[in-house]
Amino acid sequence: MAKHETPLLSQLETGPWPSFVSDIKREAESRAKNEKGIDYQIPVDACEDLLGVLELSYKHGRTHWKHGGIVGVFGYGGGVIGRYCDQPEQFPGVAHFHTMRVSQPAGKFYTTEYLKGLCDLWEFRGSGITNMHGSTGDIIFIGTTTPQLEEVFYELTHTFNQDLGGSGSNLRTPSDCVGQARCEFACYDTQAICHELTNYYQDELHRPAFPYKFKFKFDGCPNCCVASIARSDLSFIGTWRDEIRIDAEAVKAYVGGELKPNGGAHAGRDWGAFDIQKEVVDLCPTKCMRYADGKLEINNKECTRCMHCINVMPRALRIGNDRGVTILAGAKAPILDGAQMGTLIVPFMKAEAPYDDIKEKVIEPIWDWWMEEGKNRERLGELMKRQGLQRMIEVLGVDPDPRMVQEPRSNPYIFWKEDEVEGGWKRDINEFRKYHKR
Amino acid sequence: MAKHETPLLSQLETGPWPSFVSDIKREAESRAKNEKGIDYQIPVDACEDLLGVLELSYKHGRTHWKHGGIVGVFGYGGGVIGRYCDQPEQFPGVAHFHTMRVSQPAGKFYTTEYLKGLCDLWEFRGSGITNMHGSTGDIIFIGTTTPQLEEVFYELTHTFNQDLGGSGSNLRTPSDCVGQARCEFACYDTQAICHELTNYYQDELHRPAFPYKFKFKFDGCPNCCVASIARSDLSFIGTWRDEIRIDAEAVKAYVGGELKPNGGAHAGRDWGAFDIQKEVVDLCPTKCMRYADGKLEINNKECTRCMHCINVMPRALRIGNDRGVTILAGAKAPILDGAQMGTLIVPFMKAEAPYDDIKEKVIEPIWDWWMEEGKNRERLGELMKRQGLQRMIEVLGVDPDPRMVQEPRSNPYIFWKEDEVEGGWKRDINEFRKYHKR
Amino acid sequence: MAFVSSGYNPEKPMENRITDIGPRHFEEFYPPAVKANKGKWLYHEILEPGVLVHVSETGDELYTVRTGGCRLMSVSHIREICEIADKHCGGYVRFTTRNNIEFMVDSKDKVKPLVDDLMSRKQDGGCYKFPVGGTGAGITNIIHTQGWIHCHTPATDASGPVKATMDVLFDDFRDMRLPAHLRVSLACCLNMCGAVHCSDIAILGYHRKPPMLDHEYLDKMCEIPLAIAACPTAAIKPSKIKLDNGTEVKSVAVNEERCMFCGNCYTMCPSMPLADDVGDGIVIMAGGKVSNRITAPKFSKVVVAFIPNEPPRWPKVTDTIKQIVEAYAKGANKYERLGEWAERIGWERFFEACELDFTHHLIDDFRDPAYYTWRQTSNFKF
Amino acid sequence: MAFVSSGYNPEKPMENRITDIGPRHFEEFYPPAVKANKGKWLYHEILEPGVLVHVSETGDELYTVRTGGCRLMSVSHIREICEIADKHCGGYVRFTTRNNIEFMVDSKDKVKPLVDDLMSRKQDGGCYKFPVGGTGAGITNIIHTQGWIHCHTPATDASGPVKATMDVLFDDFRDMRLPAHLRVSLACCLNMCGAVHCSDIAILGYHRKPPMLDHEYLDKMCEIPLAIAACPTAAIKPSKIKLDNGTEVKSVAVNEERCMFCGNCYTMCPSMPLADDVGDGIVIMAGGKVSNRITAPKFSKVVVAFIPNEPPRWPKVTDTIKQIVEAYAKGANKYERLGEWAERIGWERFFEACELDFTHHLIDDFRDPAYYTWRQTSNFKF
Repeated sequence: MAKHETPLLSQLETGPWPSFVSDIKREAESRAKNEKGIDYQIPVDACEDLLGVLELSYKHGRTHWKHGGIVGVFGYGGGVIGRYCDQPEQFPGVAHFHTMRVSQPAGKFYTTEYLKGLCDLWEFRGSGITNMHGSTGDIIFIGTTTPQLEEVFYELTHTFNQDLGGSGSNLRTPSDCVGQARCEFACYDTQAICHELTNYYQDELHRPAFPYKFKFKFDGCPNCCVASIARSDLSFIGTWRDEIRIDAEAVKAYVGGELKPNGGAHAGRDWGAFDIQKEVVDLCPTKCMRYADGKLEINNKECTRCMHCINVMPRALRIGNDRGVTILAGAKAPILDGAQMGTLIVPFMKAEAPYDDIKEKVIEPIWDWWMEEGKNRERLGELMKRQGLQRMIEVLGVDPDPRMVQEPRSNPYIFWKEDEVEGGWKRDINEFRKYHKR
Repeated sequence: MAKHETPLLSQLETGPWPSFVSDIKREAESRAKNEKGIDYQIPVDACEDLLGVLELSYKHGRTHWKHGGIVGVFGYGGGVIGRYCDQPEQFPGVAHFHTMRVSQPAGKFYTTEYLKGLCDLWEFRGSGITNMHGSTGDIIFIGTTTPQLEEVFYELTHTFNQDLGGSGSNLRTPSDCVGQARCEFACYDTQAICHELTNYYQDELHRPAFPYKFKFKFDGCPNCCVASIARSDLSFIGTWRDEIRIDAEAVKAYVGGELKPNGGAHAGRDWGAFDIQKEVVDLCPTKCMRYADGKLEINNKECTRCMHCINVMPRALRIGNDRGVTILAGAKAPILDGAQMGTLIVPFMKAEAPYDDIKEKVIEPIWDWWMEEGKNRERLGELMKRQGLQRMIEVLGVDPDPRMVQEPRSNPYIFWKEDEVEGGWKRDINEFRKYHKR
Repeated sequence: MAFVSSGYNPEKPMENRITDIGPRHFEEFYPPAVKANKGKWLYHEILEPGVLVHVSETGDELYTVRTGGCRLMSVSHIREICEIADKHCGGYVRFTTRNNIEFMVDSKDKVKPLVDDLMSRKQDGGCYKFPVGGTGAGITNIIHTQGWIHCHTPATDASGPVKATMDVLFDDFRDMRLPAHLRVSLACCLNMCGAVHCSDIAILGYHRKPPMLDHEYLDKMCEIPLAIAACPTAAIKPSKIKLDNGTEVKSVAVNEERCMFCGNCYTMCPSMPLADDVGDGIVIMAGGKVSNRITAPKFSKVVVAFIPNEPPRWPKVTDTIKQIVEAYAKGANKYERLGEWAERIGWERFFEACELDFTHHLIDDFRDPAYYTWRQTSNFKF
Repeated sequence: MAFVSSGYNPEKPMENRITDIGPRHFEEFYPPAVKANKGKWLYHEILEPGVLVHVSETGDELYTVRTGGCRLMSVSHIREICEIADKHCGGYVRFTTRNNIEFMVDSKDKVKPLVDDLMSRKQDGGCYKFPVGGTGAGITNIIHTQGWIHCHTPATDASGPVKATMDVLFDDFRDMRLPAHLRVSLACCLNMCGAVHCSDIAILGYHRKPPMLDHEYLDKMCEIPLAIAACPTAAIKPSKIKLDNGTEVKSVAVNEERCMFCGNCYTMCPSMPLADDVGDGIVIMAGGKVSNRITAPKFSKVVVAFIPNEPPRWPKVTDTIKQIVEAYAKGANKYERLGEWAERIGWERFFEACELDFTHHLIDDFRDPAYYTWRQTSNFKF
């Protein structure tokens, strides 16, 4: 018997897609039954009250959660987000209901052994409700009380060799695409760099010292499956400088219909026979390809590595061998000042362990600048907008490169500096007036 | 014998392009000789001093002209621009050297009789130096003294039936392309509307009552030969709503090579045989054309009337019959706030005398708004930026139309108004707190 | 319940403390076939919706079965995932960026039993627990945020609209009939956790009423200068208020005309709540993408300025999305993303094709760059 | 000289005054063939560079011979134009928007004598008076402003650089070998009279030193609030200055770091001159257009941030322009405007092809929209 009536939520228990309502009810039931005889460290009816407060929101059309207070674990400034219900008498099981962020492994592969351990821990010391995973990438434990925070952290570190993730004005838990672990397009080892930088910058991740949040994301190729270009202050996108490798036989097999274009991604509709001219050559944004007499040629010099041809014919076309990353900076969601995509700041850099160039020539100079000049709650992208891409180029100590812009400025409002102008700016009006009367 | 040495300027008397230096010297010589015995009303050596002051600028790398004072003709606030030399002792012939703007005829056709009359007048009462024409379109008389302003104006109006043009914060002299007078692309009579609006709004043209300057320009078609879209506060661009007229025989003649593409504009290089697929169909921005079996088809519904196909094959393709204008607003050069192109505010309107709709539904509501709300020296485009395109739509009293935007907003920062939101904005915090504790 | 210590001693927090160890090393969690073939993958193929094979230079094959997941999941559900992974996959499993669950097997004969097992599992109400799909030119799981289940600033729920939308789009989760993949995302407020601003279709929670001012508590609960600084349009200024009881308190005043309801002030100051049952609702955006394929990444555009919250199933939202998806399926070329389609045909045609009204709210009026979204050419379609 | 009255009586300015009559009616000035065929033109053809024929529905033909004109011209020169028009064209002539002169005749046999006459006329130094050309896929006359000959705010001369540039580009005025027409414009300061901001190649006069402050006179000669308000970057504020003689005057102070040398303050206040022999010079912009053909109109982009003034012939300016024209001629497709070419090959290739340096000054840093010019994709060419 459910503790709260949930007539509105129950309408979300039909239809084909998995129902989160059914799932929470299942957990509520499991806790109520407690077949394993667990000594729950937070209220046993937490899930029932969670459904109850959500039903109330469905009725009121408004949330019933309040701002978090300052809660956390000793020595860390992030990883825990305080959360309180605004109807604690009605829903005591979720009156205090804090979130913990658990740093996910790069690539998000898991053993069941590990996952089951986390489940046991969170069932025991929390609500049993999670996000697999949160928007930034962490495993999210939803709902526990303040006294349990240190306990969960202690067990995570001691039993699971596992740390918390980031929150607040610090480095947020970096994340990556599946990469070379299971993708032929990956131009570098996204998991390796993601893990290395996460661990190398643990201090920045746990102890907020930045003006605002900061995100790294690692995309193995320009397909951008982790959306780094839209979501991270520093976006690492795999690329290559040499030639696309062509398997001429496989090209023939695509043209002949033996291989399905785009790995069979369009199999749900009859699009007609594959037409390499129309589907590959004509769609190339730089028109650097030619197909004639059964042979595909690529003018690699003019290629912008957009991935389309490779996506369409993965068995015939492969990424080049001289690989690295393109680095873009400053992406962010609309708050405060409108959304920004990442801006290209490094056309190419090798991405090999221990990543010294990336750390010392890119990340750390940028952090130094941002920590020095960034205002409170100013994202890197906003600082870039405020001080200009030129300033970023100075910070990086690189030469300006037309690859950093889509087009040169159309306004001629150039802010020359005094030392760039012959003779400087100091002039004598009286000297001028000798030649130019008032 | 020249009055001033001009070693620098003289270097501009070689090379193939007409030399303005040679031309001014010719005028200087003509005045010095005065074969017709003219009683010059300004200094006879004005042209010599003009060369002298220009030579000095070539030496100093700086202009020697000063701001104009307030000079003009009685009852007008524009049409005359005061100009004084900052070295009057050295160049007394151009010490006072004001510009007069003479309103050009629409289309800039002239009889020699009329031009010769103007020449006589300006030789007698001015420097004999002109611009044919100034940037806005007027005939520019360069260089006369204050006492001559009324005299020139009197002779212009009495002898030549000719008025001054605009300057200052008023309607500037409207201008137009050659239009139907000599162009098969013109979708309306640019000269007729240019002349009508110039005369209908004489008061606005002569008596500055606007926040800043205001320009009309009339382009007969989207080729925009008078650059209205870049240069005028209200840009009128000819267009049509029905179908491009196709002469199938002429299409064949282009394909067959009997007719030269683009009216022979590319004759200076061997571009190879005309390829209608490559040069017309494939370059169509909407891909609404098809050429097959010797026949050209246009899906006119998808055409954006960009003129390319018509430009390439003027004998085969002609503008439609249901013609009018697209109206764009707010173009301006960079000063102050960066350049603006005109923004589309009226997708289509008929342009037929007496142009009541254009006057009453477009021009006058916009002026009322701008005069009411525009700040000092704020161009229409800046007001549009400041108050938004929505406000312009309200001013015009039309429905918002996706044709007015290139794309919808990508930020969701919508400024809802209180009366658009159910229940308005007044709320009781205590009522809210009944359901949401602090 | 009795408090059970983990071993942590609150008196001596530094005793035996372990910190700064980061996440577990990824290699511990790689399935053997991944470990053996990492960096050697030659190509992949989608065998059927939800089932991929990756083939290595070594000749090894790795079969992946992708199933939809609720981002929000209970430990019971995770244990069931583990049970399946133990049974079929040697105890390994993976999650994707879009909250899908991937079960991997190393030979083709293991695929069907796995798929059958997954599709056979249903919740009490009849929903699939592990629907197989979300690959190729179809619709995969909706990235989303917390909504009313756990967030303090949302203007709508997250899991509810997502469930309702995925029910409506379920056939396209299970199929690959679209011109290209279509990414749907939801953010319950403008903070937009997740790349909602660059999605083919974005569902965005949005407030439409300026903050209420809890004057009596404002100065006690908030740092007024931070609340003022938080406003992107400088609509908030300090003020002094005389309460009903006659005492004068420091507070703020809001220029409501300049408010665009972003909620930043509320993030900084709990005494400025915005939420309202009829003020809040959903904005639909369309045409964004993050991939660099063919064209550069694009921001999503606002195509429906407001739809009221209609819990529990948000029918107007799901109808609108379905309309857009069907128009796209019908109109776009093969490989063309939704935004590329809209740009090719022109946004004036997009609104026609999707049968959506173009309203004045869709015209950008936020800051200088708004101007660049207006049409500055005579090229348009009647 | 003795004052000769026009009839105007300064004592009674309103006596017999005629005002508000506007320009002469265009129809008075139409050549007969224009009057007869207006609105009936069927098509046109360029017979040779500078010579067009327009053919009417009525069968009438109108031949136009286009010649370059200096926008700046003396009455002697205009009389010579009239003499030619009287001799060949029945007393009619036309000027174009780009300061060309058009002589029209109504039959083909009149063309050659007219062209021969025009090309035979030379100035004393050997320059053509009336070079025939400026049509089709070539370079026509340069739109320009006044410069040092008559303007108070210029940062360069106008007529001089135009003459020097047209001498260098003369072959392309006389020919039609380019991929499309190429429009060159010059503005001697940022006020940019003429559509310089939307030209294939723009020559722009530019200051690089902040205004000098003539404190002693500033308050007498200027309205200080207007000077302050004129600054687009809010770099000017009121100040009080103690002169050498000890008197304190009202004046202004300029935050030089925030000055981008637009000269707006000087336009409002003559006591703030900017002009400087080494500070002033020329910016080269490229890639703009006003036509809607194929693509929307485009703004020109800054491709060379500064070239010093080198009167009388500005060789670095003309060399740079020549370089751009030749690279364009070599690289662009038929019908492709310069800006369309740059966008197709990418601006990184444009700088290579034109052998121009890409400097930090070319990166936009003016206001919010600057951000949209930065590269927000991984798609670029090495």
